[in-house]
Amino acid sequence: MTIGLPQFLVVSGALLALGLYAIVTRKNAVAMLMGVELVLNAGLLNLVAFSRYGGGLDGQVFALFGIVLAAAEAVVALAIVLQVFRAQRSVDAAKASQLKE
Amino acid sequence: MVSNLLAIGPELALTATIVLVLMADLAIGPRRARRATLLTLSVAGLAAAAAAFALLPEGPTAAFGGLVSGDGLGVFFRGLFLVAAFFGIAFGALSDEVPEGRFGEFSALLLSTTLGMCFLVQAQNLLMILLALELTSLPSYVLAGFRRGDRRSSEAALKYVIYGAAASGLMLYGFSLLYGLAGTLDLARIGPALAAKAASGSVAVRAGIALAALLSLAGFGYKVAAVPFHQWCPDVYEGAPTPVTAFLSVGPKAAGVAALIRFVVVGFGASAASVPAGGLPWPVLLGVLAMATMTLGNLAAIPQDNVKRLLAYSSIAHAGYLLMGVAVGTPDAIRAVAVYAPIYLLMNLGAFLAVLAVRARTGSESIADYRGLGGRAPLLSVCLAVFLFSLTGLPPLAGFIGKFYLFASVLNAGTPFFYVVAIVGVLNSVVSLFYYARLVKAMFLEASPEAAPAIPLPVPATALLAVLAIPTLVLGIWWSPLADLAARAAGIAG
Amino acid sequence: MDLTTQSTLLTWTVFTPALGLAAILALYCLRPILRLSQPAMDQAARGIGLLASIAAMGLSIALWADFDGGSSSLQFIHRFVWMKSWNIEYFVGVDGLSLSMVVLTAFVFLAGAIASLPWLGKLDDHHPHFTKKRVPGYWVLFLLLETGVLGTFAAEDFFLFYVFWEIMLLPMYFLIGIWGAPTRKDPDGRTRGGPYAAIKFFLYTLAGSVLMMLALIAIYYASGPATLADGTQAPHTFNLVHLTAQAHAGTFVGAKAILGIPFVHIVFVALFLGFAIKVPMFPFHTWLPDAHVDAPTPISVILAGILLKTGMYGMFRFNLQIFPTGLAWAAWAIGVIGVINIVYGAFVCMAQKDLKKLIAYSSVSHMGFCLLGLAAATPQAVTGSIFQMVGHGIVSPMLFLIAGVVYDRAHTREIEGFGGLAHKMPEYAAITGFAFMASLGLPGLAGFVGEILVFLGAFSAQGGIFRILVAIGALSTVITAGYYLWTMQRMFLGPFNHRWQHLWDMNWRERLALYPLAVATVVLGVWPTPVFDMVRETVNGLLAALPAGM
Amino acid sequence: MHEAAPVLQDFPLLFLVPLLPLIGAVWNGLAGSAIQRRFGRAAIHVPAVLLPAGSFAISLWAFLALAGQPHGTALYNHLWTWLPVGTLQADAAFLMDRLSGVMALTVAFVGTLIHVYSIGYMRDDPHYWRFFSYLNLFMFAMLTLVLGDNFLLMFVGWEGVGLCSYLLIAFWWRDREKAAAGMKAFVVNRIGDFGFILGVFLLFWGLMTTPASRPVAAAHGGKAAAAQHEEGGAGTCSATGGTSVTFRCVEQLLQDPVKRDRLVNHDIAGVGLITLVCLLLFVGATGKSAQIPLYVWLPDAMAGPTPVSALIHAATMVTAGVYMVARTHFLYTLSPVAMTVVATVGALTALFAATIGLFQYDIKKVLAYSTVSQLGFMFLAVGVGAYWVGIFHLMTHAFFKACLFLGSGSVILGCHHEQDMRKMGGLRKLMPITAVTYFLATAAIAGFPFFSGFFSKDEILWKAFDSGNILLPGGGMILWAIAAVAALGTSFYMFRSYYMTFSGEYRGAAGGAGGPALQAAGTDPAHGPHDAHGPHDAPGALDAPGALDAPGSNVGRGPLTPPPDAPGSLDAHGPHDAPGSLDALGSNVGRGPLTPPPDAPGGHGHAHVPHESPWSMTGVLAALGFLAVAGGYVGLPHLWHLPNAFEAWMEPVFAGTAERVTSAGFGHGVEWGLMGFSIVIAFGGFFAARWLYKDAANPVPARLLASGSRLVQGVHRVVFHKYYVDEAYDATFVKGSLGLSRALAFWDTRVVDGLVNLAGTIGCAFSFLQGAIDRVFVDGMVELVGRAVQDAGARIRRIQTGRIQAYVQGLALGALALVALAYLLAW
Repeated sequence: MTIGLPQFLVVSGALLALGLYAIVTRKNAVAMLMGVELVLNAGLLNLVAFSRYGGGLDGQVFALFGIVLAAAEAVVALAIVLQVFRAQRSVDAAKASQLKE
Repeated sequence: MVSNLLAIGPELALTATIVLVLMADLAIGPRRARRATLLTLSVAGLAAAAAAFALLPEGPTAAFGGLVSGDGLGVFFRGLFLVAAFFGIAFGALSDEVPEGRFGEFSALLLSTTLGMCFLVQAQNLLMILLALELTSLPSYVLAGFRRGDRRSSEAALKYVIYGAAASGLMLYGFSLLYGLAGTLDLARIGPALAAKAASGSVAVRAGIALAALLSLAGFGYKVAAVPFHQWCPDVYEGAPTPVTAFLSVGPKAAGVAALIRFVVVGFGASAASVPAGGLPWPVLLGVLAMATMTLGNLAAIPQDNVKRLLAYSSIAHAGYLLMGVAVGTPDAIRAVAVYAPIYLLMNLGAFLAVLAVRARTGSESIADYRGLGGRAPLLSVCLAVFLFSLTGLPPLAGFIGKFYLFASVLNAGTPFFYVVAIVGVLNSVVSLFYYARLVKAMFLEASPEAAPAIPLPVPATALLAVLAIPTLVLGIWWSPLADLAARAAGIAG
Repeated sequence: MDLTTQSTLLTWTVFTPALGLAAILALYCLRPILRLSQPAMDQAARGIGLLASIAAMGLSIALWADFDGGSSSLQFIHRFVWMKSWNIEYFVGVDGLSLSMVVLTAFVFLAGAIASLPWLGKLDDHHPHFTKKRVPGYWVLFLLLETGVLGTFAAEDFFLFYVFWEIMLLPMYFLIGIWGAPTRKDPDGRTRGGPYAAIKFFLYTLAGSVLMMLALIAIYYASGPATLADGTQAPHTFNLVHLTAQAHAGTFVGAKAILGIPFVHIVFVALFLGFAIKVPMFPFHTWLPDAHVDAPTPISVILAGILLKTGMYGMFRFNLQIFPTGLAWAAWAIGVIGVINIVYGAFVCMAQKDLKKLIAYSSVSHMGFCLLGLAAATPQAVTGSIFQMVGHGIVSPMLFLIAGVVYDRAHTREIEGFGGLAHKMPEYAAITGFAFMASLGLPGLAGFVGEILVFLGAFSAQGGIFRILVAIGALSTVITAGYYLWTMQRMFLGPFNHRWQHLWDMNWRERLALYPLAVATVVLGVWPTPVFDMVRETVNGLLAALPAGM
Repeated sequence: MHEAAPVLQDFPLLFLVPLLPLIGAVWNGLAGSAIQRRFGRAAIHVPAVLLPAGSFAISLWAFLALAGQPHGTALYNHLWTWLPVGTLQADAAFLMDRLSGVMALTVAFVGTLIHVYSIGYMRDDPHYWRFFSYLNLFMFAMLTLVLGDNFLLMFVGWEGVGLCSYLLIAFWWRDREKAAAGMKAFVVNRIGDFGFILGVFLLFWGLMTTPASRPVAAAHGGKAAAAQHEEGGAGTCSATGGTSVTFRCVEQLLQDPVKRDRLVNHDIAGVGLITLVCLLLFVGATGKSAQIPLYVWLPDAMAGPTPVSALIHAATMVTAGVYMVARTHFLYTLSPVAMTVVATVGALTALFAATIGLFQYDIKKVLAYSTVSQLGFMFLAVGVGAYWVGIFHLMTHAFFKACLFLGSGSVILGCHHEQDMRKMGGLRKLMPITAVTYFLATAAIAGFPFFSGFFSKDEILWKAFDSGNILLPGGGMILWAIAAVAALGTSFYMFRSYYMTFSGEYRGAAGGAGGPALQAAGTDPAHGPHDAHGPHDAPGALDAPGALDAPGSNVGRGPLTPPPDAPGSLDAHGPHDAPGSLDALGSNVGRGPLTPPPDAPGGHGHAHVPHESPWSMTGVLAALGFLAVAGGYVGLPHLWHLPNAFEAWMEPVFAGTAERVTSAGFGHGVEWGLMGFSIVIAFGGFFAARWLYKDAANPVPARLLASGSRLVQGVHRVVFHKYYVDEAYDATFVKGSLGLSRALAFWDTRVVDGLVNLAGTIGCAFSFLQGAIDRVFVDGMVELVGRAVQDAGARIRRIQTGRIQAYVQGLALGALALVALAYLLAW
């Protein structure tokens, strides 16, 4: 069967689900960031797919900007993870739970 | 071309200031008064940005091909953000949590957040919204973790970054679906397109629209800290340095609300008065969201004994009140939100300033250490009492006027559902008295523990306190200038 | 009717205490410069406070002097536009009802001020008497409270009324909280004391007043067009005079039924509940005993003497004046609850062990008469209700001052603990006997006139139910006599309880606070005509609008 | 014939009659103790006696002026409008017509005499000034009641005398019993007033709602009074049907036939309006004049000083009820039912009180029950419509009852405050004047021919017998029979008290402890310890014949008095200050008028032998004794074809309703027969008492009691304990109301304290989750609401686990929930 818009949507939906699953289950902060990346890419994939099948180049432009944004976010996130590591000698997000009720 | 540049004059000034501050930070050696010069530089930049307002082209002109709309709502909130930035930086200068050496970074980051907020408020295009949201969020992640050595600050930053990234990821996914369905990124044209699709489309399409709209709501919800998306707020507010918390509770929250207004009203043309486009019952949805946010914020604040956490929940509650106005969506309601936002800014910043001063002297944030403050720091405690009672919404203080506008617009919305919202809102202000009065009780009605030190206020802090307290009192009695300003905010480019 | 500004005397009366307050604050801020010592500052604060109260009293007497009893329209009007965006005006005016309350307020606040002066007699100083604790703060809040109350009675613009109504809350919270009794555990382990009572009072009243805010907004949007002070035309209005005219003409433009219930009924109930909490009406009265037990004496005096009347005044001004049809619809219900107030309060008094709680519940019982009078809505009943407000406003301060006298000496108000006090404190026993007689409605004293008129008026009200209500209500005269005399018996008569050997009789400060009230009680009881002349036209005006059925 | 409205003759000085004693009361009240300390007793009692005397003089002058006027005139004095509200018009105005003239004269005269008597009686009491202040205050209140022009002013006097009786009964407030008696009197009076005021409301409502058919001609007497805003001057009844509450205006309105019929047959719950009004007013009368069922306070009122008992509880206050019924005769005659009720209650009370009087040993108790009984006679008189006879008996009774009480007072003073007749005897020799006057008064009350009591009481019996208004089967005759038996009882117990006190040897303290065999069968073991009675032993201690009277029982306790907390012996009155100490008067500087004093010091240090009282007391006794005899000649029976001045004097007042009072039409023969019969009754009682009690050693009474069967024993005990009415009231009303109030107070603090509290609605949702219903009753809703809100907060806090994964989970779930909500809402 030919690859059409629905297939792309399914893949991006899967990506989204995987990304969220990764964030929710992985204890390691870096792994969670990877999950975030997956979620972002799902969105971008969608955009490109709609642009391709829906006509208009806006989607493509949006995707480009999206990629840059994802990168910027990754940088900042990793810097913070570094800082957390330096503060508590581990990147385990579960251990970073001093702030609670 | 020139008119486009002029349209974003203030933003340009801000950008220039950021660059200058960074370069000055490098240029100034360790010995000279780093903090003072950088402070004056930043304030000068803000002043320049404020001056740039005068150059704005008349009337609501969309610049950069519809990316940015210079309408009344945008102008009003941009002015508000400049004020918020000024106080944020001033608090940073005062607080000991921002070391002398890194004050440059602090103000640069803060100004860039302000830049992001200014764009967020005007963004008329999905892409622009996402960009502005990210520009607002990223520097604030770093600001949240500003105290490098402290575990709690870095933990706050970590939570903030992961939660923020996830939320904006969802929003991006929502936007992509919206783009898919509507075929355009421009908010103004999305509404009609969706309406057409919803009218003709099958149930699946309508479900798609709902999914798209609600997922994009996640982004705004996270920024405003509305109920399902609020869980990051208490931890980050407690962990972050107090000046940052103060700024976060005022600046980005207001930007989120303004952006939500534009997204819902312009994007979906939804307001209590008109039939919602795209079949989404926005007023009821946002109404439920508002009620949930208010109730959770007020109830959770009661058992708190850490003042910053208490103010965190209180700011969630106030986000609920603002959402009530957004839910109604009529020009009256938007004007009410525009009136409430600055008053909320004054009260909240005032409260945080007091917390800052007490923390600077006693190093603690627990209510127990506020016992007998009335005796030890009379001026500070009286001002804090004024802010707290204004937050509750008691006349003759400004808080009452804000709430009065909001409830008036909600009651005037006409549909019976909003009477329920009004009653829940009113009951919430009564419950809010529970915890605000607990703090006041600690300060005035209980004796101070023996070893409690007196808390003298440094002169600049007293000045700032006065700058915040006096309008809270005056606006309670004579608020017509604010009302006129806010009236312009209601003029949204349709 | 033209509502142009006639004179600013009323504004001066309302804001004289505010001037005093500003003077104290200024003095407090200039303290370091003027190098004032703490006692000197306290003395100055007391002086200014007393002076402001006396000035307010003088001005209210001046108001009364040239008040024309013949006309039922507003007098001493002072009106200008305050907030153009919401068509809010600063509009103050006085008719018979408001004037009687303004004069009563000034008089009781003067008595309260005198009772707040430091103790002249022998006092053990190891725990400071409330008159010596944070004195400038006390007087600032005291005067703020007075301005709030005077403003509430004088305001003729709904928004202004609401602002003054809420201004009363803040000072009361601090006055009860800071200068009230320290926090303690009562026998059931529940926390009681000044702070508890203060927050309970604040919560109850705030809950009521937020309901009123919703009603305020609903009425504003329902009101029709009206002209502002500066002549401009406004789509809606807060002006009470215009609102009344529009309500009576039935031209509430936006008045739409909500969920099927007619607009008038909903707004009537919302306003009524807001005021009922303050009266206090039966189910919402439980804050009063706690507030009274833990408040300092002068604050109890003001709370019982004046603040309860703001609730009733609100009912007359809003429920009766603007929504007579609402009153006609709810009259029998208010009447029934009024009688419950009377009889329930009287019975609960019988079982009280604490003297102040007994007087508090007796206030609940006496305010029930006002409710019954309002519900009956005949000339005698309404005049009787207003007179009962004035009469009770004189007698209950006396009772609380009396409770204060014994508490300051013996530090307990346990009725059973005393016995044969008349032996050591004969003059005190005499004035207490007099106050008890006035309160139980002995003819010839102020308490009797209000009661008799309310009963007479209610007896001839429309509807058979009122006659039954009066019969039940009149029963309370017996129960009231019962618990007052039984208290007199247990505290003052019988063999002397030697535990109180150290007590001493009344001193000049207490006499100065109590005797003017006693004289007023006798004068009002024997010669009540001045009050009747003052309110006669207003009552006729209020009742003229009642639908024929009432 | 229709009596035109009374012509109002202005008499400017009339207001002085009540005002003078008021001045005395205020003067002595405020400055009394200082004056007494500096200028001695004379400075107190001189003004205190002169002022009532002055008011007596003025009322006499007014009385004579009234006599000079034509029949229908009344003296009127308008002071100021008291309650001008809407249609209601109540003025502070005094009116003296012939009825209130007689009353005012009696009150003022007897009052002044008793003031003189009190000088001697209260000589040793440190609170001399306070006593006279209260006595003057009482005179003011009684004169206001009598001269009051309208119902409301009369009510002021009505409650004023109730207040004064409270103050004077509890004059020696140091003793808990006496204070309790005072409270009992006031509260029971208050119950009566409750009925009275309801009657006034009903009348006022009746008049207001039934419009007058034709404008009533307002009679304008010569009027100099300032014309009030009400047209036609202050005194007139406004013609516009405006309801003035004055007696004469109501009488005038009732003369309009249309209005009268509408009022009579205007039924409320099946009872005619007028009947209901009369019955309610009568409830007030029973409260004030101590008739069944509200008489319980009068015997306990004997706790007050004897002059008080004489003035208030014999001569004046208790007759207020009779005066009220006479004053509102135009109402009562309209309702035969009401008249029957009044007459029947009067007769029954007469008999009931007489039976109790038979067995009392305390001399004042005997006189108290005799008063209740005589009042019963007066109500019988007014009940059958013979109003002037009721007032006549009221006047004669005032004379001889005052004489009896004052005689008993002098006896008590002589025997060092001994009130138990068993400890007296033989006083005829030791106190001759008291004895003679006491005998004269006893003869008068018993109804000896040619004494005042005979004329008035016999006339009552005749009028009762001959009355046609009574709806009972057999009409007046039944009432006559009851009254006759009561009269017999009266004569018996009065002479019993005379002989036990005055004949035989002195059995007082000097006569040795334990008293002679005359005592009732069971010697009273519990009696011994009480004997150490100080001057004012509790009344309970005296009438304790058998072991019944467990120490500390609440015999003689009023309905509202809680049982004394000292369970031990009848509280031995705490330490008396030694008589000598007369604690320095200085300690009570600046005493207020109502201050009860430290206890009056003990008896005076005379030798134990009783002696005659000083002239100030015996002089008064002589005067009253003379009046007890001569008083009756004012109202000689028609039978003797002699002019009856009293009836002629009162006739115009009651003319308006005269024709409705019918007689059964018995001839003169029957009247002679009845008169003879009542003489027989009088002498019968006299000889029986003389036989039983003249010789103290006569064993017959003791043997009668001992030998009698258990039935007689039982009857004796029941009657002796006043049919246990006090205890019954105590158990039902007092315990009932106290129990109810405690239950309501508990309910108030526990449940209502937040049940309806507005904030409660917020917390409710959460509270029910934790099954908190049971906690509602532990500490009330407010605490529950407070905690519910806090619990809710705590719950919500717990979702802040601190772990970021949980947060993002919340984020995702939240978003999905919103989508679901949107989907749900949209479609």
